[in-house]
Amino acid sequence: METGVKFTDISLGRSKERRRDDPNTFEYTYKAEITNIHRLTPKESLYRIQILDPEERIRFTFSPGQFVMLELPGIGEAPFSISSPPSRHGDVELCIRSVGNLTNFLSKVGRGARVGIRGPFGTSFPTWEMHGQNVLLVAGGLGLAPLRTPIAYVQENRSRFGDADIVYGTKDPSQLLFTYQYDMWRADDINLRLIVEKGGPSWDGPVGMITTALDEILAAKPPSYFQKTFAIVCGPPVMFKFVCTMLNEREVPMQKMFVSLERRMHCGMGKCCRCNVGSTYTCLKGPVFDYWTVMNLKEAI
Amino acid sequence: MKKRARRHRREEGHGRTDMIFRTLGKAELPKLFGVMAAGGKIVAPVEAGRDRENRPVYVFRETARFEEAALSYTTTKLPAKRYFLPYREDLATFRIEGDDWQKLVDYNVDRPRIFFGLHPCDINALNRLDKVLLNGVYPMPYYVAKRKNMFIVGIDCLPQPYCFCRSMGADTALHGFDMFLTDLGDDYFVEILSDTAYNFLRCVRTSEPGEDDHARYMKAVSRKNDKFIAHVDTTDLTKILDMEFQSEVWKQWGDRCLACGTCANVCPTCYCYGVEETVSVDLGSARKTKTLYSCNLLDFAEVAGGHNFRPERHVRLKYRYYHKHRGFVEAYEEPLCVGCGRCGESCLAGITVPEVIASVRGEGA
Amino acid sequence: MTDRNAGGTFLGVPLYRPRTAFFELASCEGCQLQVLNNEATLAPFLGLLEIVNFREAMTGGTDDYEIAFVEGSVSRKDEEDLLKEIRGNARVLVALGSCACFGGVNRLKDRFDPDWTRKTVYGEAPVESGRARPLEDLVAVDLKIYGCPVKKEEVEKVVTNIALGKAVVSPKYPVCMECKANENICLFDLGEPCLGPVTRAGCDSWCPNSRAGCWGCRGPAEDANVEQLEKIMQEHGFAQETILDRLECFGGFARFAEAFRRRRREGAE
Amino acid sequence: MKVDCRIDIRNLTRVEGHGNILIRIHDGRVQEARWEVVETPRFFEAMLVGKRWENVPWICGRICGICSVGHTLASIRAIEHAFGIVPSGLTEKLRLLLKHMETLQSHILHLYFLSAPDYLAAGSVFPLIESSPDVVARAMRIKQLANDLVDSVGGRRMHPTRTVVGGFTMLPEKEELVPFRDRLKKAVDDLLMTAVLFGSFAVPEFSRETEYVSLKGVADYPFIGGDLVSTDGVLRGEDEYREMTNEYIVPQSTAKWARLSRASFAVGALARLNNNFDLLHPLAKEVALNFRLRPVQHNPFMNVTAQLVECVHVVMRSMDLLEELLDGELREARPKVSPKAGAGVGAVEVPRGILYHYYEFDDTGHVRKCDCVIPTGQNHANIQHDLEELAADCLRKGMDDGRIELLAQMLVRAYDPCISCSVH
Ligand SMILES: Cc1cc2nc3c(=O)[nH]c(=O)nc-3n(C[C@H](O)[C@H](O)[C@H](O)COP(=O)(O)OP(=O)(O)OC[C@H]3O[C@@H](n4cnc5c(N)ncnc54)[C@H](O)[C@@H]3O)c2cc1C
Ligand code: SF4
Ligand code: SF4
Ligand code: SF4
Repeated sequence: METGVKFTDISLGRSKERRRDDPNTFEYTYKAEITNIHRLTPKESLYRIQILDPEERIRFTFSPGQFVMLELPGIGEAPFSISSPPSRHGDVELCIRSVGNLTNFLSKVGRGARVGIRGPFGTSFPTWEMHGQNVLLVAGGLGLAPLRTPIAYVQENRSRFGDADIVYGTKDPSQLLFTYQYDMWRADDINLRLIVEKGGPSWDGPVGMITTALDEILAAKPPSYFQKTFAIVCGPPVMFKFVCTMLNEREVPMQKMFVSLERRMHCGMGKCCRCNVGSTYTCLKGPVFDYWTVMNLKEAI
Repeated sequence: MKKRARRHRREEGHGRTDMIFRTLGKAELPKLFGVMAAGGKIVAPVEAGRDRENRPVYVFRETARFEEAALSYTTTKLPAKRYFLPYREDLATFRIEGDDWQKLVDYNVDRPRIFFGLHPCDINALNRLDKVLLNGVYPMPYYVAKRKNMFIVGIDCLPQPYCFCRSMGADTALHGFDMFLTDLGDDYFVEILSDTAYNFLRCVRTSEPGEDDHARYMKAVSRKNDKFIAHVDTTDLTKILDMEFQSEVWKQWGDRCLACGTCANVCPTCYCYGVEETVSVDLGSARKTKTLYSCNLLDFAEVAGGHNFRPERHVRLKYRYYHKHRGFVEAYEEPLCVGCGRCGESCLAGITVPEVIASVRGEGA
Repeated sequence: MTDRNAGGTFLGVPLYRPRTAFFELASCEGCQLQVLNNEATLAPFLGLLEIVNFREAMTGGTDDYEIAFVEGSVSRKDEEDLLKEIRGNARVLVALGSCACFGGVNRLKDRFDPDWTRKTVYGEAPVESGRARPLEDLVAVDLKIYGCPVKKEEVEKVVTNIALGKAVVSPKYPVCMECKANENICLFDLGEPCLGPVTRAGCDSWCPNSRAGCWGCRGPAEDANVEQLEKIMQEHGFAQETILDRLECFGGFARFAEAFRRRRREGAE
Repeated sequence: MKVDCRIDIRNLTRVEGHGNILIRIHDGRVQEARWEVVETPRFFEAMLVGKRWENVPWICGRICGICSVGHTLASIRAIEHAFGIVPSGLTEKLRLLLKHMETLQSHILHLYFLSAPDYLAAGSVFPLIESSPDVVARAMRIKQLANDLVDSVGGRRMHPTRTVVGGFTMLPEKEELVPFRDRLKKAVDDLLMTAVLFGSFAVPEFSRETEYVSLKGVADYPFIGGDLVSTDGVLRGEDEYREMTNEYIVPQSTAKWARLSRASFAVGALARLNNNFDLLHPLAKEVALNFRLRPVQHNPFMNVTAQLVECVHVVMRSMDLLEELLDGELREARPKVSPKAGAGVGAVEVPRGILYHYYEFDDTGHVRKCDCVIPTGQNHANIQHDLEELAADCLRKGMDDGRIELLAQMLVRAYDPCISCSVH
């Protein structure tokens, strides 16, 4: 008769197939390489990151709006929205602003640097539900980064959408991101409206708050536009409030308005609780929320 | 009581799932302990010292001596947390090799441990943690590995003035243990949930409980029920918490709170954490360390650039109640609180769950 | 000086290996000693810095440095001048230890009239002495390493982070957090006073680990609820004097200690 | 013959605290040889007035970072004398063990980090890390042993947390102490190797008749408490320390000076050894004799050698102490302290010599008067006189400026002065 307590080993071996409920996925990091760095502004760069293992690269898929955890050993790990089209597998672009440990260090690494990525995590924009509808994308500052994915989707599937409008505002012209892409977007019949809070000598566009630009766009739309429109809003918390209120007043359905929330995160998998809003995990139930949900979240905006 | 015991099946584990009952003479217990000690490391409640009023201070600690196990203990100051949710734990280590690196993951468990004498609240705490950390889409392997290597001997207890486990539905443990002992005077009434437990018991003398044992058991249980002093009214609590989100009472509690994090650290169900990565002084290795955190701490929700989503004490304190008594209830139909009363006992500012909730309900603290 | 890390990189990013100087003003020089006190890691630690000035440990020194670690409080004119000179030379000025950060125990003498203080120790001899002041009373301080003494592990982390370009931050939460993680029996349960609930963590609850209450050498945690702790200490039966003793011991809580004295004075009237 | 020479060293390096050396030789005469102490006073003796007894060891330990253990113990001893508390045998053993480890760590720091570079023609120990890694590793090993043991017994290596009036807040676990057996054994080998290294150094030949003051050992080489003795034959009780120190103020120093039978006297390792040679552990004695070090030795440079001898002694004695601790029970109740009016002295031999703390308390245990006499303070006058003599000696021998400058520095360093501590 045996009377000992047996050891239970939970590691499931070296299976290549990783399910989310396989506990060994928890700290599983795809080893990846920074294949290119494109400096957008003094503070923001676009990093192209490719998973090294070709098989893993094929398996890595994501939806617009999702994020990955990017890690540099000993430096830190943090969440970043994927900023590239979902049609590319295992090869993501992240637009990153230098603000802290990891992001500052990233601004110093070069092409070829080895990083780790986990994910993708979180909810996404329901792009396929948006077919046949108008899309209105409102971005403030760095908020354009996550929107670049749905923009690419619209570009790739332009015929499936009605009006496509982007309203994008920053503090000043030097902070505008992805300026080199604006012509291409316009060429794909996407209406891009830029506005800056403070102009400069080289700026001849409009100056003001993003709500001003949005107001102008909305004023030009027929009443039938609003019910048939999906809106995605991304940017600093103060912006949400005003923009969402405006859209709400024009009766854009609450379930068709999406925001992407940003909170502190340490795991991305609903464990560390740092991202909770009220008691909802931003990493699991978000970062993409519809406006109805956000309204019902205590302390969301 | 009897009915629920027969009906429930063990959710986790292997072997037998039906509950088997035995009685065990008290004189046999040291022997059982000895048999177990021979089969693994035992963690038991132990007296660590005396407080200023000469009351014993209990802790969970490894011991191989039966005499050291204080089985009629009240409540330990700290839960057995370090054995399933260590305060500090490396999630990964890295070897730095030139410009490249290797990530090494270890779940930090090498052998099973026998927990001898957990109270129902602490067993329920594990069951509730299981919902987040073991089940669901992203199991937390560091926890899972430790949890799966816990052999648990539960033991009944007498409610202390600060215990409100009954209000939290945590006064009895239905599953999540291997064996449970209830004091019947000269004997223990033993519930057996695993074959391992069953095998251990075969090394000592036990007997089939008779009708009078059942009667004694039920008397013991009702004696316990009469002893509760602290209560929390949970009727409609999730809604009330929502309605009272802006209530002034939160401010009053916030003024008292020291934002010290003690409540979360002594709580058997608080699992929030922070992660920090550090590089060794010789730059040859790095580690990713998880540290249990507390939502009451100033920078819990602070992000890079300095924006803090909860800069005020009362807002953070409120959040702790929201997570435990609203969000978790909505997700899992029970609160993330087992009513052990530890946080209230340890809080220097005297902030206790029954008082806070009563005040939110407008019942004046 | 070892040149081990000269030109070194971490994950391809060049390390910052600053020319470093150590200075001491009025202090016990313990914090400087602590810097050398971790024998196991001393060699790699020294490899992260290029030490060009460290009077206590080396001969020869220069004004050409980037980082200056300054220990001690300032109370004399010549110290004031030296400090300003250091500030002028250094890109980064680090206050090392409680004396530099808060004035330290040296401040306790300022409870008295300076004339009385001088006479008590030196009689009629002409000895100059002003109030004991923290560095930041006189010059801008870029970084503070708290503690009396500083914790070597923390100094190592600071220096490693400087080399890597990572931010240097101290915990914002109080010592209780670490004390609980170390599973100590709370001093209040043992009937001993403790400033752990309001003192900035980072020492890994050094004193409570030894069953000795915290004296607040690291100064207040951010968002420290000192008033509440004062109430709690009174409820636990500690004399007002006990609370004051701890608040004023290392200078970090000077603001609170002064308020406490004021309240006590007003209460007495 | 040396005609003109001017040495002006501001802020002497590789010593604790701030001091200046000034030597002026003109027309073949030593016009001036001065040891100046410019350190800022912190006024510990004033700041303690009015403080309750509980604060005192905690604050007084901060007089010095290097010998914080010694200050804390002297302070505790003075308070215990004032209140009439007698510590238990276990407490005394643990305190002595702490003391030994402080002596070891401080002496090793001085031998290898501060003193050796002079003999190896290096500016500091740092280049030696690369050039003689095994020597540095040996120094580190011994120092770390001493520091780790202080951590285990005192709570931390600097400003100990567990030492309080009456005893200890907490005692180490036996399991924690066991590994020190082997480490102490290893340290003996390391010290014998150290002796070989220092045996290869040419100690400057210089000698000046001096009175040496220390504790007087009875059964063992003395470290904590007991009578006070001098090589000139003065013998006093611990509480008569004032008659042994006779402090006075001089303009060239913010530290007070001291004197006894002559114009100055010396304290420290050499003084202890000169007064208690027969009480050294046999192995330590053997090492001393190998260096031809026997009482009464009047060469101040030999203080460094005496430190080395003491290292051997404290390690050997610590091995005995450790065995005694492991044999007995490591448990004791912390006595309740009831303050009362009175005065007490605590005399402790710290690495640099004999240290006295004296307090007067009122009946509620508040300090009415405080006096601390620091070893380096007692040495300053002697350093001054040595320096004068050394300058004259160098002049006679016709040394060049560089050599005089080096010897002057080495002389001061040989005392291992703790200047900020002496000013306090
Ligand atoms: C869903 C999501 C998507 C994001 N997408 C982008 C993006 O596309 N581009 C971009 O530049 N930034 C993005 N951020 C913000 C980005 O995560 C922070 O700027 C980043 O964490 C800063 O890390 P750090 O180490 O440089 O800063 P530190 O201040 O050194 O932060 C230390 C740690 O705190 C946590 N933390 C601090 N701030 C944040 C924060 N704002 N959000 C989450 N965790 C934080 C992280 O775990 C981080 O590693 C996103 C955040 C979230 C939650
Ligand atoms: S509620 Fe109490 S224990 Fe919790 S953080 Fe506040 S003061 Fe500390
Ligand atoms: S001992 Fe001090 S630091 Fe530790 S929990 Fe108690 S009050 Fe906090
Ligand atoms: S516990 Fe308090 S007094 Fe002790 S080291 Fe830490 S901060 Fe300083």
